Amino acid sequence: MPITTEDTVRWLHQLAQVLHENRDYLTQLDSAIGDADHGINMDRGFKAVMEKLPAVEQMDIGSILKTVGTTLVSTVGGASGPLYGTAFLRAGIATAGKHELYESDVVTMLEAALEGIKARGKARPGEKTMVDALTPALAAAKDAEAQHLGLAELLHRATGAAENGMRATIPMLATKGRASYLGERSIGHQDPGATSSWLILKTLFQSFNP
Amino acid sequence: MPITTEDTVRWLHQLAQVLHENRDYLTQLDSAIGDADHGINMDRGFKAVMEKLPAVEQMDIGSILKTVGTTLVSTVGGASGPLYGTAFLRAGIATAGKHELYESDVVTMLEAALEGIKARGKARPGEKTMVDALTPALAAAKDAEAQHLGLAELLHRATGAAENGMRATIPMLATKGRASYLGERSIGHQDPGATSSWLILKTLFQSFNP
Amino acid sequence: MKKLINRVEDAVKEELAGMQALHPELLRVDFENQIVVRADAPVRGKVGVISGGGSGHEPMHGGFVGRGMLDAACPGEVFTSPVPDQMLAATRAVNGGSGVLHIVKNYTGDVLNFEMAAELAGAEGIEVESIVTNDDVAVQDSLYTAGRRGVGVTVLLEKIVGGFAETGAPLADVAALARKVNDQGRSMGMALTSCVVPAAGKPTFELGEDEMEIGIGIHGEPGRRRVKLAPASEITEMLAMPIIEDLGLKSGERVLAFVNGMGGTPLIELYIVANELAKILRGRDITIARSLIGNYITSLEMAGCSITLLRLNDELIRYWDAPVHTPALRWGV
Amino acid sequence: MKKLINRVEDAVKEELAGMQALHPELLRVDFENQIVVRADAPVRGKVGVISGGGSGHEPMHGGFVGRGMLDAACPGEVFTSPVPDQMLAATRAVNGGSGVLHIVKNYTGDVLNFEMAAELAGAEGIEVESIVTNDDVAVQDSLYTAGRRGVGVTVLLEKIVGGFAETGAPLADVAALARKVNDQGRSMGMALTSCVVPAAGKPTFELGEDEMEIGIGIHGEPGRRRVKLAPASEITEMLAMPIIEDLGLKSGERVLAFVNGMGGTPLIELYIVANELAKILRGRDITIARSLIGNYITSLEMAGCSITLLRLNDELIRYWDAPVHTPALRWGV
Ligand SMILES: Nc1ncnc2c1ncn2[C@@H]1O[C@H](COP(=O)(O)OP(=O)(O)O)[C@@H](O)[C@H]1O
Ligand SMILES: Nc1ncnc2c1ncn2[C@@H]1O[C@H](COP(=O)(O)OP(=O)(O)O)[C@@H](O)[C@H]1O
Ligand SMILES: [Mg+2]
Ligand SMILES: [Mg+2]
Ligand SMILES: [Mg+2]
Ligand SMILES: [Mg+2]
Repeated sequence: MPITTEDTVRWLHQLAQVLHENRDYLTQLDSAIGDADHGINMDRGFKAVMEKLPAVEQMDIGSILKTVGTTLVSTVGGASGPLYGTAFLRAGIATAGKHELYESDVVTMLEAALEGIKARGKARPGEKTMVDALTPALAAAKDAEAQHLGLAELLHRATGAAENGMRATIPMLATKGRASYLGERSIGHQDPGATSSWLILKTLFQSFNP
Repeated sequence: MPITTEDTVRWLHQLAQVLHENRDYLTQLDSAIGDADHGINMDRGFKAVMEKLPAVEQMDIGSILKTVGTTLVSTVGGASGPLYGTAFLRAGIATAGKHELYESDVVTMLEAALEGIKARGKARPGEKTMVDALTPALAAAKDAEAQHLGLAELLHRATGAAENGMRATIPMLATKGRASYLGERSIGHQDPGATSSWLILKTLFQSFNP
Repeated sequence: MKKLINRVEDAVKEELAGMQALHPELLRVDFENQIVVRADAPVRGKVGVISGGGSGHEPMHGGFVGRGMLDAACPGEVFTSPVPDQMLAATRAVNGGSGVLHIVKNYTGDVLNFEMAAELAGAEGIEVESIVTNDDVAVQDSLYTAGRRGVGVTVLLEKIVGGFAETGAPLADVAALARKVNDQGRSMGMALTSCVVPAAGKPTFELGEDEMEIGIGIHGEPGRRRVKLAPASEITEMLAMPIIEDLGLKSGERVLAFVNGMGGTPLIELYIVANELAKILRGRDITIARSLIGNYITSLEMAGCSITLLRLNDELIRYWDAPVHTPALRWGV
Repeated sequence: MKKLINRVEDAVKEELAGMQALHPELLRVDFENQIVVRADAPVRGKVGVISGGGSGHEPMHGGFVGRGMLDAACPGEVFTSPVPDQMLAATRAVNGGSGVLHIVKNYTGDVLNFEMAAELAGAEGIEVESIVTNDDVAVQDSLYTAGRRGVGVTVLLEKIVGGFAETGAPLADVAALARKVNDQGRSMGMALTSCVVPAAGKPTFELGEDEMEIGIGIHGEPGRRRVKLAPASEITEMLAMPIIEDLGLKSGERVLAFVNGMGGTPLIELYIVANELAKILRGRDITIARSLIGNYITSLEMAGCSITLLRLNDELIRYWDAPVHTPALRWGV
């Protein structure tokens, strides 16, 4: 069975919750190689999303995700604001008019989101950014779809791949974003944005399949 | 036997030494109720005295003490500079032309010094200042002289009285100098200037009678 | 955390209210859009000059709003770049019909948000040019990285370009001068302590009693390397030499020397650094033709300093000397 | 101790060398006498205005030397008042034939040393008047004590009186205006942290993470009382109310509001305090006609602030607005 509008709304509610709980953790990660605000930024952004959500939760999934995107752009700031904002906007456009998302829709949505992030941020895999969590996640989703493993398994594998991608950022030398200013010193730390990307997917999986 | 020019010079050498050794102690006392510089000020002043001394150490005691006074005025700054400077200037005037100081000369010298400090600083006994160490010291010197106890005993008693006077500043509420800004909080701390006054007399006694 | 604040989440808004209360003749605060706008904006026929960035760098940028410098500033949350909505609102508020220059410090966040704002303004038919400052020699520049950070030169650029914009010069020329200034300036900074982001509540990094960070940015982030504490003479050398080399300063040239405090370092120490810098420049027969010293681009209460050198020519000197009237910089008026 | 210095004993001299290097057009440093003198001193027919005090309060006083403010400053060692020799040399250097005003902050050390200097100058036939500032309401005033400390008002007084002296007014009038300014101003300060006197090497006092000192002076000394940390609104109340009461400010009056940083507090916090102060004054229908905000009379790197209110009339406003050109204050030129 597909992801419904209700699933989407539940996901966003739980995500706001999860990001609030991980506020200090994400900020802590950002202290090591950034400016100690990633958790604060994401929490602020999704608090705002919670305020906007009631007005659109009866609409199609595309409209909901577009609202999330514009809200993040308008409230998060920093690098993650435009990046996640663009990601949700593109995801919304990719799912415009839909009230149910099947495997192929989810793949299209993830692909659109990742493309949006890359278009904005010009980061490629291996630069120690959120791209390093989302790229393997998309790949895993794609071949789960090819193998017709079902939506739950698709989301489960995408989440797992994102987690591995997140861990893989630890030994990376950052060449994009604030962490790049640390040069060699960025090595040995997990990227905050890759971590929030993993949380977003993990929560999607859990809210779809509680 | 009297205090000679040699005694005077030895006294000043030892005093420079003693004040250097007590630099941090006096500064510590000044941290509690002042601005943490009394030891630094006194040490700077007597280092300068050591440089000026060779030029005058063949002269009479009055000239030597006047040189000490002008040097302190020119190098110490703060409250203690003009106060001790004036004290040594007046002591020098009181001993002008003398190469030997007997009991009565010492009393006259101490009295002139204390009068100088009071004239400059307008402090009366009980205000938690150097005056509280020097006033009893002068009194003790006076009656040691009246009893003809000899110079050594005179200096010994003056030093003891200064020490008691110094300790007596602990429970006092400061009404003069920086410590007065603390109001009630000045109570319970020993006055740095009273302490340096005691050191000055103690060293005079020791250098005269090693 | 010891700060003179009320609720953490109100800090920036209350700061802006304080600016409005003390400088009504210079600026007005649009609280809804969280922007600081020059009192008489938009100035007809003048290119609007705006900048923005995270808060915590005061007086930059809000303290530079006024005649002869910025027409508007967009303060984000502490160390977080503002959002496109603020920049768009500021762009509208200062557009006097001759277009608007966006002065952007090179940080991914600032660049991306200003980019989106410029797209939106463009869509509204407002002509926008952007200059991205990237003067920090602590960071290796390269096509494949985020590139150098924008730091001290941003302050000098806002003054010089703001002064030029007052002459009514067209947007293309204003943007061209901005690029010139950015090309001619380099900076490097160091920290003796970290700082506490109010919302984080604890120091961004820990530093030993005998350690310092060389090559820091302005967001409390650690620097390129951590080294043992050294005398001011050596520290100044560590900051000044890479700047002089990267700029290729030659004997006989004139510079503007900018000794900047990071927020928690007293002026007595900045002048000691200035003295060391002057010795280094004198030794190379480089003249300090203009100077600026004090806390102008800061990291909250961080202790430390940065040095910026800007190669001067008569044109830059003319607009540096031009009248300016802002809360933080004022002369000639 | 983490400071941007070389040898502790050279700090003040090197600071002065830095000032000379950056501000040759404004001032010259006489290193032998350790004084900072206005570049064009003595100004014929103008009353010379000098001040002095311990170092560690920068920009006060050296940063206020220049046209429209001080003719000379005498910096002592850190937190130690200068010696009569310096004050005498400064008095001679700025005497343009119309006499010299000594601006003295009320601290025993400053008062006694300036007293001796005035005696010596008088003996040389130089006419000297002295004004002793004593605006700190944290200290009870009384005939039998050292009396109130001189703090924030000193900065405002040096500007206003310096501006008036430029008109060529006679010494008696200059001194009279100085007394007026001192009478119309009051201050109070607080500290979130202590500071480290370089020669002492450790903090003058220890303060808990949740404590602050209310009623401090400017020498790192503890204040009148130690209390629990409080929001900026309450702190501002604690500082402003005693000032307003002591000055007897009434509805409809105009003031100059001076929010001063102690050295280690960032501007964002000072503006938050300014906002609270503005609310308090607005509530009493007292107008902020002029303002000054920033680090002007400091205690090295101490974190904290002080508030000064000066009751204004047209005369004081005229000379506050008069042109001034010094390293730390500049406008109208
Ligand atoms: N160019 C980029 N492309 C993709 N992701 C990026 C880029 N730059 C930064 N990021 C991501 O943004 C995260 C930091 O976000 P955040 O701390 O909120 O913004 P800022 O760095 O402006 O403070 C990094 O951990 C990284 O994953
Ligand atoms: N009016 C005064 N009369 C006599 N002694 C005083 C007076 N004021 C201060 N003192 C003495 O000076 C001492 C402080 O000297 P010091 O710390 O060198 O100067 P400052 O207080 O200017 O820093 C005090 O401990 C006190 O004994
Ligand atoms: Mg960040
Ligand atoms: Mg002292
Ligand atoms: Mg940020
Ligand atoms: Mg002192």
